[in-house]
Amino acid sequence: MFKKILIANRGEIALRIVSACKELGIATVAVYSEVDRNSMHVRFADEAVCVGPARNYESYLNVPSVISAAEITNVDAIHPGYGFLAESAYFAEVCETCHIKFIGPSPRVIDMVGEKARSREIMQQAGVPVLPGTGLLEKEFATAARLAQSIGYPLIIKASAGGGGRGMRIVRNEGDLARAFDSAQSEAASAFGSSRVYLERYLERPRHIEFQILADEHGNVIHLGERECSIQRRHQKLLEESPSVIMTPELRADIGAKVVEAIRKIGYTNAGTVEFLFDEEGNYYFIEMNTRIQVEHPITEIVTGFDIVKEQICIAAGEKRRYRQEDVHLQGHSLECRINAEDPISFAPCPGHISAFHPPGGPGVRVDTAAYTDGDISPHYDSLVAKVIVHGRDRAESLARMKRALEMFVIEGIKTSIPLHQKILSNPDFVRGKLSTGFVDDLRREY
Amino acid sequence: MFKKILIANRGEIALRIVSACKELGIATVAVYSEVDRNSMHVRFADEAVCVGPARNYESYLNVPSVISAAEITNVDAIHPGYGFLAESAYFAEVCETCHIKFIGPSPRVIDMVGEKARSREIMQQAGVPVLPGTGLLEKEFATAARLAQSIGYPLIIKASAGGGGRGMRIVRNEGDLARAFDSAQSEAASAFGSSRVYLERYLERPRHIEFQILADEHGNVIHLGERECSIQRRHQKLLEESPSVIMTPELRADIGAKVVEAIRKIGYTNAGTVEFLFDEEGNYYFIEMNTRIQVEHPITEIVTGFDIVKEQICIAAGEKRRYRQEDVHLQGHSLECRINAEDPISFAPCPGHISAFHPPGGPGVRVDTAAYTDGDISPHYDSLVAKVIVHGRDRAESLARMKRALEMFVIEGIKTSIPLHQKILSNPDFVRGKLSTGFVDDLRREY
Amino acid sequence: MNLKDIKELIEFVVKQDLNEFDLEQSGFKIRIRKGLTAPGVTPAAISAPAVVPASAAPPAGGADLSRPTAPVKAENATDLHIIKSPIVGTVYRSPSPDAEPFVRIGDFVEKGLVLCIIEAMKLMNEIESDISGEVAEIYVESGQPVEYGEPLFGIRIRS
Amino acid sequence: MNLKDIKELIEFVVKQDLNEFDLEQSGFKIRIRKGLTAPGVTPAAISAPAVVPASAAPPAGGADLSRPTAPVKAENATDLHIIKSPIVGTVYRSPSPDAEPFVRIGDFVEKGLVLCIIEAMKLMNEIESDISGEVAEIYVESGQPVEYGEPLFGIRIRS
Repeated sequence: MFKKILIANRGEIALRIVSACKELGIATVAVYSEVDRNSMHVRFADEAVCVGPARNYESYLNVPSVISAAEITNVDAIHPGYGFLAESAYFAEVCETCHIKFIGPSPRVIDMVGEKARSREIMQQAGVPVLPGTGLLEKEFATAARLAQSIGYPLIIKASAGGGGRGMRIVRNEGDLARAFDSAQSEAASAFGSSRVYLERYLERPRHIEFQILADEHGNVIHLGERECSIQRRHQKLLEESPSVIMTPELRADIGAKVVEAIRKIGYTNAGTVEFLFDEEGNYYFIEMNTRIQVEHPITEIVTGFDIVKEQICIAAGEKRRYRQEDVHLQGHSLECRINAEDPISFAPCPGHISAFHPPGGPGVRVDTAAYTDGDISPHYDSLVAKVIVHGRDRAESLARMKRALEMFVIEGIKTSIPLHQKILSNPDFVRGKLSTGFVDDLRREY
Repeated sequence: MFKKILIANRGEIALRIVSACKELGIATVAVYSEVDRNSMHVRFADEAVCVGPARNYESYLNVPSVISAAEITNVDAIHPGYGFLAESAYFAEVCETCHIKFIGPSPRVIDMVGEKARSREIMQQAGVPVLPGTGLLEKEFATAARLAQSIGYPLIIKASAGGGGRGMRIVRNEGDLARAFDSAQSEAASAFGSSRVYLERYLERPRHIEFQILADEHGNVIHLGERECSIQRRHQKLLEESPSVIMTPELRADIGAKVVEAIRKIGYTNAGTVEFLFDEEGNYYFIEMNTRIQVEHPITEIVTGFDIVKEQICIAAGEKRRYRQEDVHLQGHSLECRINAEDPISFAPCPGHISAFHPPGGPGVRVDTAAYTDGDISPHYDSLVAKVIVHGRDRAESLARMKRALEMFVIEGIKTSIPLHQKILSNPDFVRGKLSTGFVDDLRREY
Repeated sequence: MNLKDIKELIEFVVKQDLNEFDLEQSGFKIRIRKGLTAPGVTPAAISAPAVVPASAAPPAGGADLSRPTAPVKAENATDLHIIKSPIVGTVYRSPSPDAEPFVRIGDFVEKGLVLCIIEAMKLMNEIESDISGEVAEIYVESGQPVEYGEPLFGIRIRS
Repeated sequence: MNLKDIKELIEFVVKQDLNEFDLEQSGFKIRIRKGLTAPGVTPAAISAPAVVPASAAPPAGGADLSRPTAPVKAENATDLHIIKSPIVGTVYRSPSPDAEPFVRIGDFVEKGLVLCIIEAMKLMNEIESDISGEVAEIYVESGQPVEYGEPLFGIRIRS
């Protein structure tokens, strides 16, 4: 087992990793930017190294700085958390070169999985449906028109180098294809310097459901069931639950088995998440895979009893994990609310000084946070203040408990998304489990 | 179901009951003494009534005041918590007279169970061993000597009206009996005005283990397994765990069945606890029964998934509970540390102003507390600051998690028992599960 | 707001003899505190939970005792002797529903005179004046629930 | 608000005998406290976690960077220009183990002169003086790990 781990992250996930290390008896090194000097992860780590000024690329994204910090503190391994360097194959490779274990899959696997066409192919071979779509298209509109026919409408045109919605066009019928194809290509060209696009079936109001995977370095792969993450806003998840109301034990076992097969085949190791969209008829399609710990991992921990971060560390240390798929049982129901520092109406981030902070406690409530009374939510980083996670014997108890917990969460000095979360939890569609990625937009339209 | 409940208590248990009511959609009325005006239970209850000045018998123990508060706020029921009026048959009776449901057993049952000789008899009839002992003895030394023979040594002489160790004598052999009997009687006479004493087998280093019971008003009785509470100091529990390392599924089922039978027979309703001493050979003896929620109830909630306070309320409302004994499964292991405001060396209570308070979070950690930053631990009440409860897949994980949680608990401004708890958790005997009610005294002798 | 405005506002606040003044308005926030800011008052935050209003409306049907009663409007009336409720219960200002009230504002009361009745647990408790003076303020109505320590009457001591 | 305005405002607040005054306005924030505001100030507590010493001794073998380095003893030396480490790494004060150090206390250095080397990721980074002056303080030793922003040298500027 490792003797010392450097945590290349900040905020609640850094503190989460500190907790896991403490429980495993592993010493920790925190890294921090100048503005994070008074952070909880710095306070509770055994050592701490300042790696640069506030801006990400000068500190938390600064590979030489982070690696140097690891070298001068003599750590055995680095846990990247989520975001920052977590899915950088380059960083994983530098770690390898420096003989520091990167807690995650190998650089080769990160690279492979990050390439969308490749991961689609892998999943398809394992029998997992993917959204009907095309390969990359240059100027050949005739080909596009022909392929569009087989995909069906509505479809979406996406820039291959895309991001942030640019170069994207939703096309609802054949007549609109030509114009949309042209404009998407020219927008992509001007935004990313490449006009290459691809077409994909567009789902109107899908559910977003993902499977949690654990794979040790000895070929033992299991899944820990699903998380429903349909409550999103601008592709940012706000509230997650496990299990999903639409999942049956049979469907879970079926999807799980396919995912496990695919994962085993590519030699994937450590924790990972396979994301799907579900349409209203219950058809599901693989969309992408994340090669890191997810923000919403606690709900899976709650219903399965697995400590995923401790698993990541044990797996990276080369331990042979003894669990089998039969050992995984989902107990009750779990919900997570991501409390952000933001205006609950405009959604604008709202950093600032926290004058009072008192998280809820009592039965079935877990809070993951690095915030504290008299601390600050820095404008330099994301606006997550705390994750409130509850456990109930069923979804109804989970819901009542979450409402109670949010009511008893004292945060003063900054605005938070708690009112929005409360609105979601009281919404009749939400209570009935009628969810989709359009849910939050619909809710906003109502008020 | 009740519409509104008055909580006749303060501190963490009052807040615990507020939480349960919120989850059940029941309005709450807090009562408070003048010094508790700024308490958390007042803040989070829907209504609050000041019932008197700081001294207990003028406020929290003031039956007319509490009942009046219930009447002017029109509540349906009163939850007494633990301590204060929780085991007062008189108070339960006044509630009955005023048509307010007392959340606990009937006054008749509280009375019956509170009478030691009677509850011994009930348990014996159900096949539960009790400590060999005598009835009350006056001056008849000859009888005492004869009975002592059959009890065996060591034995303990206890004053019938006793308390605080006065009138108590441990007798290790026959030769010492006469003198001890005399001195115990005269001490009892001067301390309590009654020289009546009784003899009981004395266990040198027993374990204290208790069973949690739930009984609805329709004859459905189950037990929720045991709690090991051997880590005590002056009969005050400091640290509890469930399950106990010495319990086997067979023994649990056996004791549980007997306890359930006894409980059903006497028409006991609501939650209750049956306490046992276990000697080093594994023999066990009933000692007493508590007719209220226990401080340490959370560890049972954690391993069984039952919300005991919600159960109490549902049962008192007359609901027919549908669970059966087969539905109770213990999952993993739970530990609780009672963090008191006290000097960790001298154990002297140490009330005061809390300048910083930040409870630990993360996986498997629950904190029940009514303390907060800038709040006070009042010298008028007990010194409990917070209960830290952890859940692990096994005892080892539980232990590591508790150590981690205590390390990450920020309490400034007052001294707490955290250092003592940390010492206990690191003690090799504790780690091996070698516990007894003498554990803490032994530990103190060592340093 | 420029400096002049701010100074004018402060002067006004001070002249009005206010102890606290807070204003928040689209991007503007001002906070003025005067006098002996008792530690218990300032650190609003968690430190004074009672200050925070009940999150929900008081449940229907019940008495609204949701928050400790304010220390009575007549804070400037420092010469008033306040008779507080020694028990929790329901106030009756007259011996029976259609009888005249025991006292009215302006009445002169002798020490020992009954001011009202508080019913608690079906018992009627007579509340007597512990001082002689003029009834200057009456803080309660018949049928109203009161908690321990809640002000009932303000008696102006004849000088 | 310029300095003059601020001073005027403070004077005014004091004259009005206020104990607290807060103002926040589009990117501007002022907070004035008078007198023994002990209670509000004291609860450093969680507010400054870094102040709390590491609970355990620094793990053996590793560099003791457990707490951010103190702002340097020479705090009175306000005339010193502090050269801080621009990167994380290991300091070497001489070009090779048995060579003379680049600089010693008392040396006069020109702007641009190499003061030490910091090794990071197997690369040797020369740290140059960004000012001319006399080396008055040396805060690091050869082989010592440094974090970002850690003081390396104090240069006294010749006047």
